[in-house]
Order: sequence, then C-alpha cells, then structure tokens
Amino acid sequence: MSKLSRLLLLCALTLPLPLQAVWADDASSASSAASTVTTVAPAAAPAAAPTAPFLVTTDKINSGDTAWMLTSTALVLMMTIPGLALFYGGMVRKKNILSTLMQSFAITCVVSILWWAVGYSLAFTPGSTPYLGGLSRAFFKGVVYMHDAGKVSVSHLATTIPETVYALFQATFAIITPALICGSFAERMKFSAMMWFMAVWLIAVYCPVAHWMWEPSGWFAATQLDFAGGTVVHINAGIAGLASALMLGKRQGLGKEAMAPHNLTLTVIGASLLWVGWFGFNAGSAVASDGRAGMAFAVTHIATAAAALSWMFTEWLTKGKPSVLGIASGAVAGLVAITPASGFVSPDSSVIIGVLAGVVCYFSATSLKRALGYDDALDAFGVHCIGGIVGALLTGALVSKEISGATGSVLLQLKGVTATLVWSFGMSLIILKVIDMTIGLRVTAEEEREGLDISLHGESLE
Amino acid sequence: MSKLSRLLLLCALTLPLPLQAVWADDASSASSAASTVTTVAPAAAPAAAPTAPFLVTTDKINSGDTAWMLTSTALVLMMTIPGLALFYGGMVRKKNILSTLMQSFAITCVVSILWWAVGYSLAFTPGSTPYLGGLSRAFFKGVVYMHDAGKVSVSHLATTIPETVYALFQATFAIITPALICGSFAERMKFSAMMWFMAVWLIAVYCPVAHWMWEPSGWFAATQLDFAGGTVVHINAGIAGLASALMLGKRQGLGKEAMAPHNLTLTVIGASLLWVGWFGFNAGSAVASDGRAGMAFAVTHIATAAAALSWMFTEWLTKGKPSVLGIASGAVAGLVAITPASGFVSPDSSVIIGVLAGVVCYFSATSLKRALGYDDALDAFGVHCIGGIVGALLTGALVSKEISGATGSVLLQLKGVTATLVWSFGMSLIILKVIDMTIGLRVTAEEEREGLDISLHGESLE
Amino acid sequence: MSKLSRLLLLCALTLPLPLQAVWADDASSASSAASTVTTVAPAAAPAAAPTAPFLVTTDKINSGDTAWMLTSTALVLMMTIPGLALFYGGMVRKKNILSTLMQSFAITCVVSILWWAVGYSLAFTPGSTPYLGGLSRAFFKGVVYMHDAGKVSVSHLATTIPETVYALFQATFAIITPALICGSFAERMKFSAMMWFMAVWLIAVYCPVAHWMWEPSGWFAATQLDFAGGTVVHINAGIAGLASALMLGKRQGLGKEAMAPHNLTLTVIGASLLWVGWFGFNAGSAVASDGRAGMAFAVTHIATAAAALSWMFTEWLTKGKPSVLGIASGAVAGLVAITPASGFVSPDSSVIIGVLAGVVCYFSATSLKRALGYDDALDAFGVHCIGGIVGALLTGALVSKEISGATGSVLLQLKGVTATLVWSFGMSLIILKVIDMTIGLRVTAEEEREGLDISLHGESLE
Amino acid sequence: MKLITAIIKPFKLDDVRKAVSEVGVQGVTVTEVRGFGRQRGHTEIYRGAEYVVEFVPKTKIEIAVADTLADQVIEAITKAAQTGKVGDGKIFVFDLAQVVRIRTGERDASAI
Amino acid sequence: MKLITAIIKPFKLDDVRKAVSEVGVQGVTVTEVRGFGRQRGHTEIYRGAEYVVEFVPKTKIEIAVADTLADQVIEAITKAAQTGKVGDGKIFVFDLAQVVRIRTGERDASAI
Amino acid sequence: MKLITAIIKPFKLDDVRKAVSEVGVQGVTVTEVRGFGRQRGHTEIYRGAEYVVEFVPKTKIEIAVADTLADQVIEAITKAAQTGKVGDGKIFVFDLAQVVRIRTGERDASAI
Ligand SMILES: Nc1ncnc2c1ncn2[C@@H]1O[C@H](COP(=O)(O)OP(=O)(O)O)[C@@H](O)[C@H]1O
Ligand SMILES: Nc1ncnc2c1ncn2[C@@H]1O[C@H](COP(=O)(O)OP(=O)(O)O)[C@@H](O)[C@H]1O
Ligand SMILES: Nc1ncnc2c1ncn2[C@@H]1O[C@H](COP(=O)(O)OP(=O)(O)O)[C@@H](O)[C@H]1O
Repeated sequence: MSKLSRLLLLCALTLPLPLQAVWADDASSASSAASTVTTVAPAAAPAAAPTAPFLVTTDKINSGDTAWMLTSTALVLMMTIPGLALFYGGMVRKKNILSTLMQSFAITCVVSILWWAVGYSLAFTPGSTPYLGGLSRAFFKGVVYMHDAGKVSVSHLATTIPETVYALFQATFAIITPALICGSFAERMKFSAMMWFMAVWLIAVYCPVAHWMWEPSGWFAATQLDFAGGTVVHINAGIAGLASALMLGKRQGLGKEAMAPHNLTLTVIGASLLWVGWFGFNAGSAVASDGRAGMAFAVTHIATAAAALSWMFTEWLTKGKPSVLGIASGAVAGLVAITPASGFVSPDSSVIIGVLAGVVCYFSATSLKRALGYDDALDAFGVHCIGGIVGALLTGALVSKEISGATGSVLLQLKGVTATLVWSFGMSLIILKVIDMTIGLRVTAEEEREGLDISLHGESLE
Repeated sequence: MSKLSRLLLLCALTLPLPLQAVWADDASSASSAASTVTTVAPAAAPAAAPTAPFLVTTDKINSGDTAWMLTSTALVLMMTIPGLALFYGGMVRKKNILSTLMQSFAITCVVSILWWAVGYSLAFTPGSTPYLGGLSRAFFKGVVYMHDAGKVSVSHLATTIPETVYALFQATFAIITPALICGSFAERMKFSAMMWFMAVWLIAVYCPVAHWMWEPSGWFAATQLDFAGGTVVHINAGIAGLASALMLGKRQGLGKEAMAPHNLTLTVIGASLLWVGWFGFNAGSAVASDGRAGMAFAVTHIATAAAALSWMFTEWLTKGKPSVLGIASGAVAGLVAITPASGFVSPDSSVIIGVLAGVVCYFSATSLKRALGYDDALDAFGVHCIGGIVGALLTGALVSKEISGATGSVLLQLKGVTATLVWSFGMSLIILKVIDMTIGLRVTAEEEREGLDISLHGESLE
Repeated sequence: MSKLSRLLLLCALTLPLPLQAVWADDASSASSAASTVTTVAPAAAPAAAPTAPFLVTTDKINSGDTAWMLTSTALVLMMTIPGLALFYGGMVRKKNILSTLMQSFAITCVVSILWWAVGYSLAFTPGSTPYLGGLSRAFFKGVVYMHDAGKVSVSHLATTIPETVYALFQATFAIITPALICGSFAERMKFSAMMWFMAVWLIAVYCPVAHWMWEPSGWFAATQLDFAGGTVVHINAGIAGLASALMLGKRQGLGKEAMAPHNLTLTVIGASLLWVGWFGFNAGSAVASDGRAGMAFAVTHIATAAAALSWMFTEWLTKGKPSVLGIASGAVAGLVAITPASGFVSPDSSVIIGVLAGVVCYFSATSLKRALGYDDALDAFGVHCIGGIVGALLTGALVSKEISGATGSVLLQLKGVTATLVWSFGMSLIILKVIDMTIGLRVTAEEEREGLDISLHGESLE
Repeated sequence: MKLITAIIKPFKLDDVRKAVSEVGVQGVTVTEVRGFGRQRGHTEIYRGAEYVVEFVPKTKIEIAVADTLADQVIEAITKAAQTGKVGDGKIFVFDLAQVVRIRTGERDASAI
Repeated sequence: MKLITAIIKPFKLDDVRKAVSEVGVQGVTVTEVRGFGRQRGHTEIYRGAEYVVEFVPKTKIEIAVADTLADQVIEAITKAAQTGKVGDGKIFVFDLAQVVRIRTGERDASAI
Repeated sequence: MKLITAIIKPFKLDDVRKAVSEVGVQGVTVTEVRGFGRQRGHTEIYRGAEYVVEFVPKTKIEIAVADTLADQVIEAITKAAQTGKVGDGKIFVFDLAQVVRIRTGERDASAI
C-alpha cells in the first residue's frame, strides 16, 4: 500500500504537465464541434456574449426561470442532506450510522463556506488559464442585488436568473460531489482527516474540473458534453473514492464478519430523495424553465427507471432474488449515467443509457470489486465513476442535434473523462498521503471495533 | 373464493358491452353541462381548440407555469417514493417492511417505462373510440424539443408547458395509482405476481379510466368533474385493492396474532410527505401557476386538516384515545376526498368535504372492514375508494360555478364513479385470476411466516 | 411555581396597557425610518398603495412569482411535518417518539382550521388598532378566484400572487410557530392540554404579533426589520417555550436517569429538511421570484453553514468531540438567526450572524440551561428565542441599504423584540395557568414513566 | 422448585403462554434470542456479498414452578410449541435454590 | 457459588446496580426481557383493531456471587428494586457448578 | 448434563460458535446482553449533558451438553473468546436437571 502510494504520489506531482502537453491543442482541433456545442446555456447567445458575470436591471430576470432554479437548488441540497446521507447511512453497520450522516452534513457546511470564499469564483469566473478560474468573485464580491437601484448581478452562464441563485445552485453540486466520495471510505476514516481532505479536494480538484468543463473559457468547455455533471460530479467523485479506498485499506473483518446494511429503509428513503432531487440536478442544469429542462427531466426519469429494472433483473437472474438494495442501486446508477446526457439525448436513447448503466454498474459493484479486492465500501467508485463513464461516453454516441443543437463524439468525451480521471485520482492520492503523514487517515482498530459513532462523536443510536 | 371469482370473471368479460349500452347517450344528455364543464384546462379555449398534441414555438411556453409543473411532478413522485412507501411500510410488521418499500419502488420503475412505451399515448391522445386513446405518442414519438428550430411539442390538455413536462406529470399519477393498491394485499403477495398484475392493470385499467375522465374526447370527459383524480386514481385503485384482498384472502394469523404496525414514525413521515406532495397533485392539476392552482392549493390544505381532526376526534370519542395512526389516516382520507373537488369548490365546502371524509373513512376502515371480513390490510379500499367516492359525489353537490366556471351534479358524478368501480373491479379480478392460475399470487405459508423481506428479497432490517 | 405563576398571571393581565403606553409614540418617532423601511414587499408601491386585500384581473398575477410561492408554501409545510416532527422526535426517548410526532401533526391540523376561520384575517388585514387585524377575511370571506369573470383576490402585502397562495404561505408560518414551542415541554404534557394551549395561543399571541410586525398598519411594521419571522416566529415561540418549561416543571428523573436522544438519525433528517424547507421560509418571504429572494436564499444558506460549523467547533474545543446533534443544532441556530436578516444583509454579514449564532446558542443550550435549572427539554428557548434575539439585533446592526432599501437600528429592533418577549411570555403563562387549573397540564407520574405513546395514544414503536 | 426454560419458535409464544396458564402458571419471563441448531438459517445478499445468517430467531421463556407442577408444565409447553418440524426447540429444567418476590419479600413457594 | 437472577422494573436498574456494588458485587449482566404476571399490560388500538399487549417490559440482571455474599446481595436487590406495586419482580437463585474468567482462565471464586 | 453459559465480546461470537461446533456441539442459543464489570463503558454527550454508559454490549451463549463434553466445550470457548483484554467475559456452568426436545419429546442425552 505505502509503496504504491509513494509511487503515485510522485507521478501525480508531475501530472499537470503531461496532461497539458497531451491535450494542449484539443480545443482548437475540436473547434468545428465547439461552435455548435452549448453545454448548459441552451439559448443562442446574442452578438457579443458576456464572458464574465455582469449587472442587469431587475426586469431582465425571468421570474419563471428563477422560480425553477430556486426550487432546483433546494432539491439538489435535499439530495445530499438528507438524501445521500440516508442512502449511505442505511448501508453501514448500526454502530457507524451517525458518523456516516455526519460526513454528509459536515461536508455540506464546510463546502458552503469555501464556495462562498473562493470556490464559486475559481470554478465559474474566467481565469488567466483554461485550467482554473480567477478570484474576482471571491467572498461573493460583486454578487449583488440593489434594491433602490433596481439592479442585480447575473452570471454569464445564466443570464435570466440572479447570480445569487446560480452561485447557490452550483454550490449544491460542489456539496454533493465530495459527499459522494464518502461511500468509498465508509466506516473507517477519521473525521478530522475527512474534513481536511474534503476542504483541500474541493479547491484542488472540484473547482478546476468544474471550470474545465463548464466555464466557457475552460479547458474542455467547448468540446465536452456534460450537461449536469457526469464527469464533473460523478467520475470525479468516484475515482477519488477509489483513491481513498486504496489509501485507507480494507475495513477490519471484511469478508469474515457480516457487514450487512443495518437499515435499508433509510437507503430506500435516500434513493427516493436522490431520484426526486435529481430533477433539480438535471433539469435545473438547463438553468431555465423551458422545453430543454422538460426534456432533461423526462429522460432523467426514464433512464432511471430503466436502470433500476435492469439492475434488478440482472440480479434476479444471477442471484435468484430481486433485492431492494439492488433496485435502489440501479436507480442511482441510472441517475448517474443520464446526468451528462440529460439535455442532449432523446427518450429512446435514455432507455439505452439506463439499461446499460444498470447492467454495467451491477457487475462493477459486485464482480469487479471482488476481483480487484479494494474495499469500496458503498460503491462510490463502482456506481458513480463507472456509471459516470458509461454515461459520458454514451452521451457522445447518442447526442441529438435536434434536441441540443450540439454534436459530440465518444472520443471527445473520452478526453475530458481521462483528464478528470487522472487529475482527480492523482491529486486525491497526494492529498490523502499528506494527511496520512500528518494527522493520520484512519481510526484505531479499537475505535473501528467500537464503532465510529461512539468513538468519534460520543453518540449512539438506541 | 374460486367460485366467486369464476363468476366475476365471466361477468367482467362481458362487462364493456352493457356499460356501453347503459351510458351510451350520457355524453349527449349531459351536453348542456358539457359546454360549461372544463375539467383540467381552466383557461377558455380559443376558436378551434386543438384536439391532439401539437408543436408550438418555444416562446409560447410560460416559464412560470412550467416551473410549477416541474415542481409538481417532483412533488408527486415524492408522494410515491418515499411518501407512500413509508406510509405503508410503517404499518406492516418488521419482517415485511422492505418488501413493502420494494413494491412502491418497483412499481415506480415499471410504470415509468410502460408510460413512455404506450401508457401516455393510450391515456392522453384521442383514440378511435371514447374508451381508449390511440398509439400516436407511443414511445414518446413526437414528444419533442427542437433547439435550433425553436419548437417544442405541447399537449392539447396543457398548452403553456412542454409536452415532456405534462407527460411526466401524468406519469407520476400513473405511478401512484397502482402503488396505492398494494395496501390491500400487503404482507402476502408474490413479488413476481405483483409485477405482472401492475403492468397489465396499468394498461387495462388505468389508461382507459384516465382517458375516460380526462382526455377531451373521453367517455366522461364532458360530464365528470374530477379535478385531480378522485375517480381516476383513488376509486380506481381502492376498488382494485378490494378485488385483490378478496382474491388473495386473509393474512395468516389475522385476528389471532398481533399485527401491530412496526414503526409508525415511518407512517407519519409518509403521511407528511403525502400531504406536502399532494399540493403538486391537486394544485398541479391546474396545469398552470395561477389563481385556480392557488384555490386548489388552499382547499386541499384545509380539507386535509379538517379530515385529520374529524378522524382523530371520532376515534377519541369512540375508542378513548386520539392516535397518531388515526390523525395520519384522517389526513390521507381528506387528501383523497378533496382530490376531485380541489379546483371546483370553495374553502367553506372543503371543510365539509374534509369533515365527512374523516368520519366516513374512519368507520369504513374500522367497522365496515370488520363487518364484511375481507383483509384490506392497510385500507387501500377503506380509505381511497370510500374516501374517493365521498369526494366525487360531494364535488357534484358543492361545485362552485364562480371558481370553476363549471356545473355538475351528484348523479353525473355517480355515473363515472360506477363505471370506474365496475371496470376496475371486474378487470382486476380477471387479471388476478389469470396470474393465480399461471404463476400463483401468494407466497407459501412458510415464506409468509418468515417474512417477505427474507423470503422474497433475501434482505432484512437489523 | 404556583406562586410565581400567580404573580405573572396578574402582571400579564395588565400587560397590554403599559406596553401600549411605553411604545405608543414609537411609530411616529421612527417615522423617518419608516418611510425607507419595507419589510416584506420589496417592490416600490404605486401611487396609492392598497391597504387591504383587493381584486385584480388574473393577468396581474405573475406566474413565476406564484410558482415560487406555491413551492415555498410546500417547503415550509415540510419544515413542520415531517421536518420539525423528526428533529424533535429523534431527541426524545423511544417511549415518547409518537407523542412528539403527534404534537407537530395535530398542531398542523388545528392551526390550519383556525387560520382559515380567523387567524389569517386577524394577522393580515388592517384592524381598528395597530395591535390586531380585523375580521373581514374570517372564513376566507372574499378570498376568491373567479373563473369566468377572470378575477382573483390578492393581499395588499403580495400583489402579484393569488391571495389564496399568500394566505396559505402564511398559514405554514402560523403552523410551525406553535409547533416549535413543543420542544420545551416535550415528554410530559397532556395532549388535550397541548391542543387547548396551542389553539388559544395562536389567536392570543401569534396573530397579534404577526400583525404588529408585518401588516403595514401594525404596531411595529414601520420600524421593525423582520424579513421572515425572527421575532414573529422564533422569539415568540422560544419565550412561550420557556414559559411552558417553567409552568410544567422538570421531567421525572431529569439529571438522574439517562435521557439520551433515542434516534439521532431522525434528528438529522429533520434538521436537513428544516434547512431545505427554510429556503421557502426565507426566500419565500420575498413573496416574489426575484433578486431579493435570491439574496435571501444565499445568505440563509451561508449563515446556516457558518453556524453549524461554529457550534461544532465550539463543542469540539470544549467537550473534545464534534457531535452530530451539535452540528445539526448549530444549523438550526443559524437558520433561526438569519431569518429576520435574510432579505436585509449581505453574504459577508451572514457569516458573522451565523458564527455568532452558533456560539451563543451552544452556550445557551448547554451552560445557561444548566445554570438556571429549567427543563427546556429540546431547547426551544435556548435555540429559537436566543438565536432569534441574536438575529434580530444583528439585523439592525448589519442591514444593507443597498440590498433592502431599508435602514434600521439595534435599538429599534430591541423594541419589537421586547414587546414580543413580554407579550408572549405573559400570555403563555396565563393560558397555561388557566388550563392547569381546569383540565391540568401534565400527565400523571405513571403515564410519564410508561411513556406518552402508550399512555396518551395507545400506540408504540416496536 | 424448578426453573423451566424453553426455547421455542417465536410465533408459538401466545399458544405456549395460554397453555401454561391453563395448568396454573401465573408468571412467565420472555426473552428474544437467536438459535443455532439443526434448523438452517438463510442467506442474504447485498450487492453480491452473501451473508449466511446461521442463527434463527427464537423465543426463550422462563417459568419458575413448584416441583409438583413441573411435569405438567413441561408437557403443556411441549404440546403447545410442537409443529413437528426441525427447530421446534428445547426445554431445559434447572433446580431453583431460592425464589424471592421483591414486592413483598416472600420466599420460595409463596413467591412464585 | 450462586447465580442470582432478578427480574426487575427497567427504571430500577441503576438503583439496583448501585446497591449491589455497595455490597461488593463487581460484575452484572443485564438482559431486556418481557414479563407476564400479576401486573397487567396495556391495550393498543390501530385502526379499530385492539391488541392487548400482555407482556410488560422488564429487565433481568444476573449476578454470580460467592455463597457467602448471596444473602446480602438478595437483600440489596430486594430493597433497591421495591416500589411496593404489583410487578416489582422476582429473584431466582441457582447453584453454580463452575465459573471461569475467560481472559485469565481463572476458575470459581477467583473468577467472579 | 450441564448448561454452559458464556458472556463474551460480541465480535467473538462467530469464532466461538465454530470452536464449539468442532468439539461436537450441535446447538447454541444466543442472547444480546449488556455487561457491567471491570471493563469500563463510555461517555456520551448530548447538548452538554453527559451520560456515562456504564454497560458494555456483550453476547451471552448458552449450550446444553452431556457432562462428558463439558470440559472440552469450556476449553473451546475460553480459547476462542480470549483477547487477553479486560472484558473478555465469564463462563458459568449449571447442572441441568432435565432436557426435552420439543419436536420429538425425546429426553435428556438424546434431546441435546
Ligand atoms: N445444545 C443446545 N444448547 C443450547 N441450545 C440449543 C441446543 N440445541 C438446540 N438449542 C436451541 O434449540 C433450537 C432448536 O434446535 P434445533 O436443533 O434447530 O431443532 P430441534 O430442537 O427441532 O432438533 C436452536 O435454535 C437453539 O436455540
Ligand atoms: N413463575 C414465574 N416464572 C418466571 N417469571 C416470573 C414468574 N412470576 C413472575 N415472573 C416475572 O416477574 C415479573 C413480575 O411478576 P408479577 O406477577 O407481575 O408481580 P409481582 O412479582 O409483584 O407479584 C413478571 O413480569 C415476570 O417477568
Ligand atoms: N459477577 C458477575 N456476575 C454476572 N456477570 C458478570 C460478573 N462479572 C462479570 N460479568 C460479566 O462478564 C463481563 C466481563 O467482565 P469484566 O469484569 O468486564 O471483565 P473480565 O471478565 O475480563 O474480568 C461483564 O461485562 C459482565 O457481563
């Protein structure tokens, strides 16, 4: 373990350079595609489209779009707390349930503050390179509403809603991404170490990758089709999960003791709220209350249902019984896979994406994990990274020009995916290694035995 | 049992004909009412109102209406998962909780796919008869958003929002209706049998009945007042529940063993989410974000509170204690009863509807069930069918022309109700009988004893 | 106890008079501020602004604003059921969980009916004095939607949405306020006594205070900055909680027996839903889907995160471990404190408010309570009253004229706060005393020992 | 005096309680336990990981009786708890050195 | 050696534990049980269906002691657990054939 | 016959079950209990209120065996349950007056 990580530490430290070299001229080579690709802002831009946030008079704000984006933001926050918290919490052993909920909740808080401080600015304003945004919006400077003056700032990525709403909407994405990682290292990581990891990871990994894909001047913004974060959120989190599962090692007693989920009722509640909230995630990524949002909404729902059934039937066939955990996992796999595709594909295509995501993730969360032997406890890698890759590539293959006005290709998709995989995996290993060498990553064996609820938080479930 | 069902099988097979004969000239005899009755589309239609879905330019879409309908769809999905799943799940014994959640979740998935494939088209497009829609929208063919062309399809039932949104909104109704039925056969049905039943029932019962009541060319569309599905959803599901309770027989040990709800906390969460989500159900049925939606919203809330209190006080008086299950059940009874009335009645009337629904459903779920001896385990019939009938008839009596522009009568309401009762009951018996004769409806006695969680799904709650 | 209360009874009975005398000329002395202060209606009013609800043609309704307000209403209802119910329910002992849920649910119902009957009218219509509204809208008389006439009534406080929606939105505030009080007297109050208390308290305390602060002709409407109810909701409920904790006395065995929360999973779900729902509470209080709502939304989120972290770190430092209950409590403290400030302050200021609220409420819920010895079981006083005061005063200090167009001062804030503290505390004592002398406030010792679930409601959790 | 302990199938509890009441038993103490024996448990599968749950839920009842009543009680339990299938359970009988009724301080025979 | 088993009211556990500690007991094992006896249970009603819950929650404590200590412990328990109301519970005393402390392998007297 | 009761650390249950199976035990009954002894509990804090949870979760296993097997079983349990740290638990051995297999009515030796 420590050898492996030392190696990776080295290679990761030198990672930005080769990456830059290899893909340096992508943006230009893909320029023909670029002109027709719009990632999140579906409406055709006027003559000289703004390239940074700006002030408008309040009558430029569309109250319908704003209503939907306020709602979407609430929905996406609900995905993390309580959605994801419960989805994960139900799968751990009873002695670790509160610590698992705590991870999602604390991440929500710490990311929110960092997002206000620097995150939003680093991700969603133009920077001096295509790799990271600037600091012009640090501490929400310039994100304003002027009552008497009748003015309000808007993001150049969403010109019909107040910038506050766009910044908050994006905050909820920045919250759920690190929270997803927790699935991989569940039941064994120190809370303090987790807090450090997530804070650094947000700045060092999430903000750059979001900038690459979504900010118009970002590295892959012109070539990558990622409507709602298949790459930025799911691949990014999933591969960081794998890194953490490798760095932390297996849970004590894995394969020997029973580690059955303690309360799948919570997991079903969580999966359900994820599904409901994901409408905000995907349809909200249209940043408008329009036909494209509607289409994103519809394909999200259909793909999810298809994936849930495909996981369920695969399990039924191979293991003899359809399980509640299976159908819920399949639904999440479908939600993940349709995420990048949601504003780009037709209902027909969404069925294909869903069915494939269900089957592929079933095998990655069962066979692949067992074969390779890492302890991706709640399958953040197996479902989110693998499902995200399935979705990202299929988006390239199935994108509908009619629906999106955009074109794409599996190859172009692969580039953004690879860059994300490499960067997130490498940086995660580095950050984890540094934390391990300083305050330590893992609880003691006795704390793990007693359960993290009592040992880390001094609380327990009756 | 088998004699009874054979009889009913016979009569049900021949059912469509007499029904058709008896009510054949209703549409015409009620034509005076017809012209003033609008069921779901409140705005006055222009000269030649479209009779099928059509294309519009995207500027015809109202972003506020769309925002509310996107939200409503999310809310109604939340009613089933996790709302109804928890409402029911809390009432069963611990050994069956996961199987109960599984029913709602799996129904959500399978109905979504069928809705995309044929359901939406059969229910919401005109057909060659008033009894069922056509297949023009099968596989969402023609349900489009065209980015560069600036066009989007809309339903003729909801012309200010994208058709995707309307189709999805209606999908959530098609999901919850079969899910409601599960309450009647809880704790004893095979999962495979349930899946077959629901798939067939959706096509054979739900789609026709929705078409009858709501599609403008449908059998009762011009005469029946059913704002949000009192008949289509609740009576329809409730009577199918009775059919399944009769076909499956009683749970082992009923009346001998304790069958107390294992976790009413879940039931309260479920009832609460049903209440919250029902705003989407009823106010969403205005298909607009306007004054009528607001009125539907208000009467829904008031009737629910009234029914919850009326059930609670009735129980308090007759049994000596007000119970949590009672007040939650009363709230659901109120929600059911106000559903058909919600866009048609005033706040005053909603109090009447609520109070009556609470009392009547209290007795139907307690005394009536005991008197007649069927095992409607979680009272899908007692609350949804009976509450739905109370609401449907009172809608006819209390409809306000000022609020709705419509008139109606108890008698007219009774016709649609009766047709639904007969069709749904008969068809349900037939479908169940066929399944019973092929793969079997019920788990074995030993599986039932062990609990469906372990025996059907290989999972359990710690 | 009984001596103290007799004293307070006396002084409270004579309370309205001195209060009136002391602050009688505030409205005029603060008139310079008054002209620049707008509390909830941000848009500049036209020439002769209406002073009572009125009819408009339906095209005056903004569908985007209405969509957001419908959503907000659903969100705020969700805050009480299931949000607050679970937040509180998780903290009590297992034998009292259902009775705790029952309180929130029953209050929701009874307040809804009273709101329709008189509450809305008393709070939100002009009355003959600045202390209470009139009865012109009793039983929602005049709250109309006219389909054929194309007219709809609106409130003078919210002219772009149907009055039904505004009345319902405000209903959800009237619901959660009494429900908050339950935290103080948890695990020992009779259900019947609680119902009487809440019904009377709504009329005698909530309606007047809401009228004072929000109805334009109300006592403090022109001087108090209370965007979303820091004073009306939180201080009001919190101090009533203290009154009830004092009147009811301590729970049996307090300090001797373990009274650990039985299921913090429920509390985390509750806190999460409160957070999500609070977007409707605060951003909804803009009564529009605009830039001000967006700003209220953003500062709510940031302050909450800051308070959650500040409570968590304070606890970590002083007690050695960060706890789940701590971070969740901190989040609620932040939500409470930012409530009055939400439409008035900048993101920077919201961080200050959050951090202070977290620290102050931590100490009030731990040290202060222990020091003074009352049994504020779930800290309704410690978090809501204290947090509300922190927020109310800081609003006066940090109000941004740019954002709100309003000015204010700590002193002006203090007046409204004090009036509320005195009135709510005094009246609560009186009402409780009367109930105590008639039907009795507290369950018997044996009922308390057995648990309120079984003794009051005849139900239990497995 | 004897303490009769029976490990039975949970759903037989009510029958057993009634049966022993009929032969004169006035008190019973019941514990939820898990049993391992000839009766097999079941398998649960979570994302491909199979857990063999070897223990079956059982109910333990304990009854203190006077020596004279012991045989009757044993018979009553045996009859009421029997299904004839593997896993019906066991009865263990112990000698009781002493019994006290806490409420009254009564001892032995009169304390039961 | 004796094993003293007491069925008590749950809320008396802490008092009893302290009382026996005072007379020198160093270890106690506690089980949640349900009891049926003279004390009546309660009735629950769910949608009209009444369930008589005949069993009352009780706590069982088990204490292994040297013969010499037995009487003192019994007395301590009796005193601490008494409320005087029906349902206070019972004490059952058994002879212990052997005791082993797993950690050290010590036996009997020194193992307690 | 003897009834061997062991109070062990919960995570040792599987090891112990396997160990006793190996020496020929065919049935085991298991109960979740809480133990108070030399091993200390933990402290929980809720909004400033500290609760010392003095009881530690333990697992009780009960095994009825023929006299001849008793020593072997005791040894097997001791070995399998030992971690060497405080709190490993105790074994209590009782004489069994009688055993009945409910399914068949078999008694004593053949009933185990
Ligand atoms: N030797 C034993 N010691 C303790 N408990 C036993 C023993 N043998 C069986 N049991 C208990 O009795 C239950 C039933 O035993 P089992 O062997 O499954 O069936 P049967 O009694 O019908 O042969 C077991 O689950 C276990 O709880
Ligand atoms: N004969 C008995 N055998 C086993 N347990 C008994 C017996 N009699 C009473 N108990 C236990 O003691 C508890 C208290 O007994 P009960 O008859 O209710 O009151 P009391 O001991 O005050 O007469 C019962 O709930 C039961 O757990
Ligand atoms: N005298 C006793 N009577 C009953 N149970 C005991 C006794 N002493 C210890 N125990 C049980 O054994 C467990 C372990 O005992 P403890 O004193 O903590 O450690 P050790 O056995 O290693 O000295 C306790 O938690 C308790 O359940």
